[in-house]
Amino acid sequence: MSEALAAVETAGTDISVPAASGAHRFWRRLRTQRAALVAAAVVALLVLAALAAPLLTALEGQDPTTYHPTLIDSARGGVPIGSFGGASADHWLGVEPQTGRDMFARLVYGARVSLGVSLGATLVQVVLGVAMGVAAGLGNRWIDLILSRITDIFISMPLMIMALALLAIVPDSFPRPVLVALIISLVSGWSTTAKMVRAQTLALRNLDYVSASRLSGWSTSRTAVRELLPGLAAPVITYAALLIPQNISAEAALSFLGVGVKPPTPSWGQMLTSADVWYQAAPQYLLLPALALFVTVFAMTVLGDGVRVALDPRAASRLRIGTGRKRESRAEKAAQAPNAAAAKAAQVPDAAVVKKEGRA
Amino acid sequence: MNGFAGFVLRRIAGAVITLFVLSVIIYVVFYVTPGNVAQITCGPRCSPVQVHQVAQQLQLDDPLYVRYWHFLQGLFAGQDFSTGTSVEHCPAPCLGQSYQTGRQVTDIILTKLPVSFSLVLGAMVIWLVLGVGTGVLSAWRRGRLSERVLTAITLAGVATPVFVIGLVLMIVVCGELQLLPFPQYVNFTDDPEQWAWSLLLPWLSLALIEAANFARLTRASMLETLAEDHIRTFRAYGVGERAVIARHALRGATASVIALNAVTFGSAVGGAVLTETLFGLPGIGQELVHAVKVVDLPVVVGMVLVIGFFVVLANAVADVLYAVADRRVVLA
Amino acid sequence: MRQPSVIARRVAAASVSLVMAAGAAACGPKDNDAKGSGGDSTPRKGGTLTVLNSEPQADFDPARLYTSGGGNVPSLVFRTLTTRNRENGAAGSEVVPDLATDTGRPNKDATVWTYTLKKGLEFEDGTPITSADVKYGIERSFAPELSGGAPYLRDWLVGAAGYQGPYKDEKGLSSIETPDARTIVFHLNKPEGEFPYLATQTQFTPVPKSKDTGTKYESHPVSSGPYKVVRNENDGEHLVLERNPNWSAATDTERKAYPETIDVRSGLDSSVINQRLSASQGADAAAVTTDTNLGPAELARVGGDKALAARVGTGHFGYTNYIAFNPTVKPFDDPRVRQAIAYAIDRSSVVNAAGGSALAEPATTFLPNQKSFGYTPYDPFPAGKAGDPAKARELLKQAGHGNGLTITLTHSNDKNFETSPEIATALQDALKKAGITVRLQGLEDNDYRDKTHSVKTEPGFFLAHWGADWPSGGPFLAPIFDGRQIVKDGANFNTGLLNDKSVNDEIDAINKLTDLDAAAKRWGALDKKIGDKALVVPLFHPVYKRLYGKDVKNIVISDWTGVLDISQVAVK
Amino acid sequence: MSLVEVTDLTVEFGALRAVDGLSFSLAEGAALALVGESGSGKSTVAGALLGLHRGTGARVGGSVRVAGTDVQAASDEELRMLRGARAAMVFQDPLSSLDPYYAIGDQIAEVHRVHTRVSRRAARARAVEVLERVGIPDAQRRSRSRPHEFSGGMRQRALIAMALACEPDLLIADEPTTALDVTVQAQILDLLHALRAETGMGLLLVTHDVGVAAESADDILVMRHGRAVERGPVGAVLAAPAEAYTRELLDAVPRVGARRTGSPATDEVVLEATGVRREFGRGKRAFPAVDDVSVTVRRGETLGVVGESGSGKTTLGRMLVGLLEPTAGEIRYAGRPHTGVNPAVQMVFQDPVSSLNPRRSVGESIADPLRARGERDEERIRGRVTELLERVGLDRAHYDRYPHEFSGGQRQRIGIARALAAEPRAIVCDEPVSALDVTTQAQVVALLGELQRELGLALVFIAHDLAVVRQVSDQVAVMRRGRLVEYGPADEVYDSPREPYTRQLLAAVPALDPELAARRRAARRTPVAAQRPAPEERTRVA
Repeated sequence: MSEALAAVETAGTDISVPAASGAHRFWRRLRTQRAALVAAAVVALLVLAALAAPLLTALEGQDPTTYHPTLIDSARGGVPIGSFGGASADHWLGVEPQTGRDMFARLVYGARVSLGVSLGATLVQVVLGVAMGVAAGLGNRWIDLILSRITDIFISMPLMIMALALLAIVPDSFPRPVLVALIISLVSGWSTTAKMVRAQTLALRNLDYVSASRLSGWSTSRTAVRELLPGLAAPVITYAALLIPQNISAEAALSFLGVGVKPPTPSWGQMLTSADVWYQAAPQYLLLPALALFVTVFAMTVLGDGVRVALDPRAASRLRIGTGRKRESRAEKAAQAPNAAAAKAAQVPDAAVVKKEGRA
Repeated sequence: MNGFAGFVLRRIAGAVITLFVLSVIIYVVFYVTPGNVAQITCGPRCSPVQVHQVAQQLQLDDPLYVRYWHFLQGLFAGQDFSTGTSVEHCPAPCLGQSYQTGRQVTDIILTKLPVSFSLVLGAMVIWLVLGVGTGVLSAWRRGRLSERVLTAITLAGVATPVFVIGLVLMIVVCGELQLLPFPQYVNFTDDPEQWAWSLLLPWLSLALIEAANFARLTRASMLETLAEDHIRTFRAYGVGERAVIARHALRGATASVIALNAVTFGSAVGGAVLTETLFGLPGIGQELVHAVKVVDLPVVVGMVLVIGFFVVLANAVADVLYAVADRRVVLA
Repeated sequence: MRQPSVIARRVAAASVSLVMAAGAAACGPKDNDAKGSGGDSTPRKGGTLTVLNSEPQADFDPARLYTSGGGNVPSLVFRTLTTRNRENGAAGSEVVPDLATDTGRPNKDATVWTYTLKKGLEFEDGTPITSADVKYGIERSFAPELSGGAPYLRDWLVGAAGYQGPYKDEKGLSSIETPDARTIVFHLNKPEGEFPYLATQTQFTPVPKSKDTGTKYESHPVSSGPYKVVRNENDGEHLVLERNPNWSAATDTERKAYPETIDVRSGLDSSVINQRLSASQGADAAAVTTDTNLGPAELARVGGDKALAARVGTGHFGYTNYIAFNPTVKPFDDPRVRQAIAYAIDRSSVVNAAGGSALAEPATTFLPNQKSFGYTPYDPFPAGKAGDPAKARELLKQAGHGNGLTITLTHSNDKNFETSPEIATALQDALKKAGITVRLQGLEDNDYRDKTHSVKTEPGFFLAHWGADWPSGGPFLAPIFDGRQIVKDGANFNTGLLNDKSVNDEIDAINKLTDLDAAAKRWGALDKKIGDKALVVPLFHPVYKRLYGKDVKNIVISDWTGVLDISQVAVK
Repeated sequence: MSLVEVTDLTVEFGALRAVDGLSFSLAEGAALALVGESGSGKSTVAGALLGLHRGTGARVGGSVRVAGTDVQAASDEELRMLRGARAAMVFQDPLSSLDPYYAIGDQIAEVHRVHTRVSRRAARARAVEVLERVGIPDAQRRSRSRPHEFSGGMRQRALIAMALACEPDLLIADEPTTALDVTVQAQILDLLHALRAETGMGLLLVTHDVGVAAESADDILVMRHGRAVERGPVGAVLAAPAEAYTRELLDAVPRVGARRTGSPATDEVVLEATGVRREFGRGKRAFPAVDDVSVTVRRGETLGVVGESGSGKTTLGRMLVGLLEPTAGEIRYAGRPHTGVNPAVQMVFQDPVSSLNPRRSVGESIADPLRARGERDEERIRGRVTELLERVGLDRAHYDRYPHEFSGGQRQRIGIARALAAEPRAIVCDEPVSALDVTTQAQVVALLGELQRELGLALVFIAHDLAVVRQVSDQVAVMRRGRLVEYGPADEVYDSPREPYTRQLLAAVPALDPELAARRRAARRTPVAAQRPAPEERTRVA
């Protein structure tokens, strides 16, 4: 990821006027955006559904793995018998072609994997990215150089290829969803996060309160933890919210290449993969997971934007006329920032940018 | 322009190191991946004797570092290969010879690259128009219905895997409505018009999944710019809203759009595996996935290096363009 | 058998394709629906036939090809000593002369086979085809550079085991004699009554030594058949074949060669191929596929569409998907456990996973259900349609696994449907009813092959499949059950590690027979005998259902290869 | 009829009433100064004159007539015609007020073409013309530069040029010189004055700096809490303020004349810099921000460091506290050379916003030095912190509040408390009051003085405002382009400056007395071309 984009990555949070303080402010800002709240509710529901999958399916009286040969027409490729993919009181969303497994059950259990994988991956990406980014941002020229080089190497690795290779190497006993999550996060995402965090760190470390903390005698590491990390929260959370959808589709893509989670474990990506050919014969088989995926990504993105606005004081004070007496000093800060990225960090707004191998 | 020259030099050095390490990693990774290359090449019914002969012929029995050394030799000095009846020279930079087909990796790449480029270039035009257009509109009509709809469409692109979009597009457009013939890749040199028609759907599908990023970026940077003081200045001087949006707000977004575009392009050249597979485009990505499955090490390394090269290049280009577009930035 | 090699060499990158052998050809529908659309209107010469395939013709060198009966596209360019009979159904699984005047003259113990070439045979460049060219073609197939063919020549020809081909060893194979330009004699190290079948494979194609360019040869092989290669773009992705002026129909009674040009497009996604064939617009109206089955999803659609259904060719290729046991691994050393599993199998759900009753027929015999294989119906462990869990539990109790049993089923993660996760999960679900808990071990395809084909690492319980190199019991049973074919330090296919003298002797005895019908009967008997040992549990025989374009006429699908034969197709 | 007629104007942002029933008028060609501290609503008024509050959700009441247009009633189109053509505005921050992506000439031309139907070429010519008029040297060439290639002063000139482009009747200047150095400020004010004289346009000057008002306006209107406190001719109001608040305001303004009283200075040297040099950038791009500077600070003594932006005063400060390592020379603390930070030498920062971590309660921030020193006893920490809070004039209850809940002045006090917590012997104050309103400034300065007397602190007081510096300093160091121009006892430096640069600085300080201001201006009048920007004045881009 280029220095330029690293800057592009950085959230709109204006570094010399630090962002929200305290959760309550954050919530107040978030509450003002109806769209974001709805999105948050949707996400919450999805997560709940995933967690409560066993209960929900028990409620329906089905499970995701049992075959129902009687519900499908074997002579016609195993297309579900009856309209709407054989939807009925027993099978709320119908059954899967070829196997007759319950769609609803597979959908909610699939949510577990898809959400789990994407959230897990995002977590790793963020942790790794922040660690590397902060280290590079605070370390001396050499540390910075080496870490940046490592990041570059990961960035230029094609996700698919590494996935195919790694999945063949790693022993079969290793839990698949974890592995998939790891691969997604290791091969993509974290490196861009790192670049972004580095740029932010370079800009943040010039702030007076960071200097002040050093003056009071704290070690650099302690300063980083206490003064920098909170400052990074805004851009990082924002960026994470953008990573999640990307990771969901990456999981789908891996399934398509046959290196996703293993059957009989369902995942939305896997369902889509086997469903696309059924688009004409059994539309709901394709549409249900596609819809689920869309709703999730949509909600996540809207929520992400909401979070950004809530964390970005300038977003709140858009288009207002003020005397802005402190701008000059801010401009100088940006100007003195050690490199282009940091300078731009002060100016360039955010965007969702991760590597595309995962999805194209 | 000393700063610029320095930047270029640093970038080249960095790129070389990156690619070098990358090649080592790939060698090691594929050295330990399961799959008896000689057996695969020879076929499963080959007798041990035969497999051994093949292994010798492909120099598979050499230790890892020797094989890597041969690879480097080929890269810098070229290599000779026996076709059985004759010996032929593969000039530097020679990426070796495919285990499976015996073709020279450089040839394979040269036949595949144009396809990948055709795909990505065309898609790029669409995703720029679609993405930036959406971005501008949604920044301008912020909060209105038209924005929500547009955003939803682009997001649908992100949310739906390309193999779904692509297939459904094909079934509907070519199968049911019969508006277009089914895509069938034609070399640009053979028939430019057919080339364009054959790539229309692949372009669309690929562009659809990328567009959203551009829309988001454009929108974000435009809103950011709209909050800047200089916008206030031009409003205060009676410059119309259209002009403010088109001249000033959009201009503010170009730098980052250019940067994003370069990077997207770079990663898509080798990354559009699914699109290539679905539409049967014999491009880099598809070939690479195949090569991995049959553990065709020379092809894998060659292709990964080429892809890595494009990613690194794209990122450097992104920086330059960014700096050119935004003069306040000096490359460092 | 050809299957794995092809897949191993050409895994469709990421398609859900139900791809079968790239080289496979067609086979006669039991129901003669061959005159589907244009079958009955008289075929005429001319036009361009389009072939839509998912697997590129990566190997187009007769030495490297691994085909059954000379393959489909390859047999348009390569003629061989003998070839398969291009007729519908059972008749299609007979061997007939091609370059040779007859299917071969054996000595009395079938260790020496003599062939005479027809008169007036020419290469595409007009030079006459001699027996020396045939000999050279076979010899070069021993070169490591050109590896990939079937093992039989190496196993059968005298002194061939260590031979490295003409590039390394100028003086060639002494066991192949060419007393004159039209006669060629093969000396075998043991009786082989089925040699005529072997002579159908592309290694028996004449190759002019002067034109041989080693590994480069495949880009433009010299044609001896009705068509010559005029274009071969990036490694078989796009082939264009045109009529070979120096081929005379007089010397070739098998190939009809109606179209003027044949345009082979490969590397396509299987679902796209089927979409194009069903839409059948423009050039696709004259299109066929030689390697892509209708998927279950498409089948569901075709079922509802009369016009479409009329354009589906159905074929059967000698092929069996089965469960393999390794009796050296506990608990599968106990025959009762193996039998219990055999009883518990729910073949209907397996069939569904394989695409439904239209695409797969439940199998209880290891041999394919065709006369030429000597098919004799039997079912040692009758499990009915949905399995007999009760009987299974009972056997398990006897074996001391009364309170359930947990085993691991190994399968490939690859998406070609025969060993796929789908089948594995279907079995998992079925065995649950018999109180058997199945843990799935899905391996990447290469890993799966290495493990299952190596005596050292072979798992105890895994999915396997076997396809016919030619429609006879020999190549189907011997590699799997002949004790002397257990390979210790290489690719082993005798997964049951069966080394039973009586079985071995019977195999030798049958191989002596040159009366193939008589041989077939005894293969069938042998199959039944082995079946009782429950070393394998047959699951299903695949059925090929393939669409062809509106204008395609004269559909011939033989039982030999299961798909329509391009050499017979007309588009005018 | 008058140029501007504001009657009973009220502007409300949500609950906040920024302007509350304000009325005033401005005659053709007259100059009115709106003076007030931050939050007095003066800028809001300026915006209202051009109807800039439209569509921002602000509620505007009362009536505003500018050059015959009823701003409230006018259609968007009419408004656009008013903006720029008849009433033009000059904003505070010239850098952010120009589009960074376009050449300055083009931006002016664009504005010009909005109001006059002329060709691109003609508009471009006009742009060069006005740029020349505002004293941009080599205007033809410079008109092709982008804002960041201009110095602060030049940018402000460019903005004024833009305003002139359409020969408006009214020029609204919103804090036009706040971001500039004194000398540049003087130039800009002179320019405005000259332009008025020449074009006869009316001027509405919005400023927090009474001096600036005195320099360039005829009438003055003092605002507070959105209301008018006092108005009248500048001379009259400044000489004899009728209202208490005005008086307060005036008293708070530091005078360059006022010398420091009762300094506890001793001769025990606490902090010492000898020949320090600091470079930024590597290789070709390296330049010295501070070059061969030597200063000493004694116990109880205050060293004032003055200089314009880019003079290296901040860099020097950061070296003194050890945040920056000198490239050459050394810093000595109590006689011993010291590298790296040292709790005994603390710093008070300029920007009260960025100097406190917004996510931590002020109590925690102040407690930092204690904890860092290893203090674990929560009781004692809290005790000490509340003690400090009260010492700097805050409430013990503020411990758990967050920075955003405090005003600028209060935050600066918190900053001081944090510095004190480390029990330092020296404190470096980097522009501690330049971001504050005059009244607050006075309080903070006073506080620092007290503390110094009490604790015998050695203070280094860095500022660009000469008056403030004189008020607090015993010794004064004048810096320019990284070097020490003049260094000595405050009174000597101020009363009998040896260096011309020092004199120039002093002459540039705005006077509160209009007559004096006029005389100074006359004295200052030098050919415009001579006012070339110093190279380091250009904003650097990393």
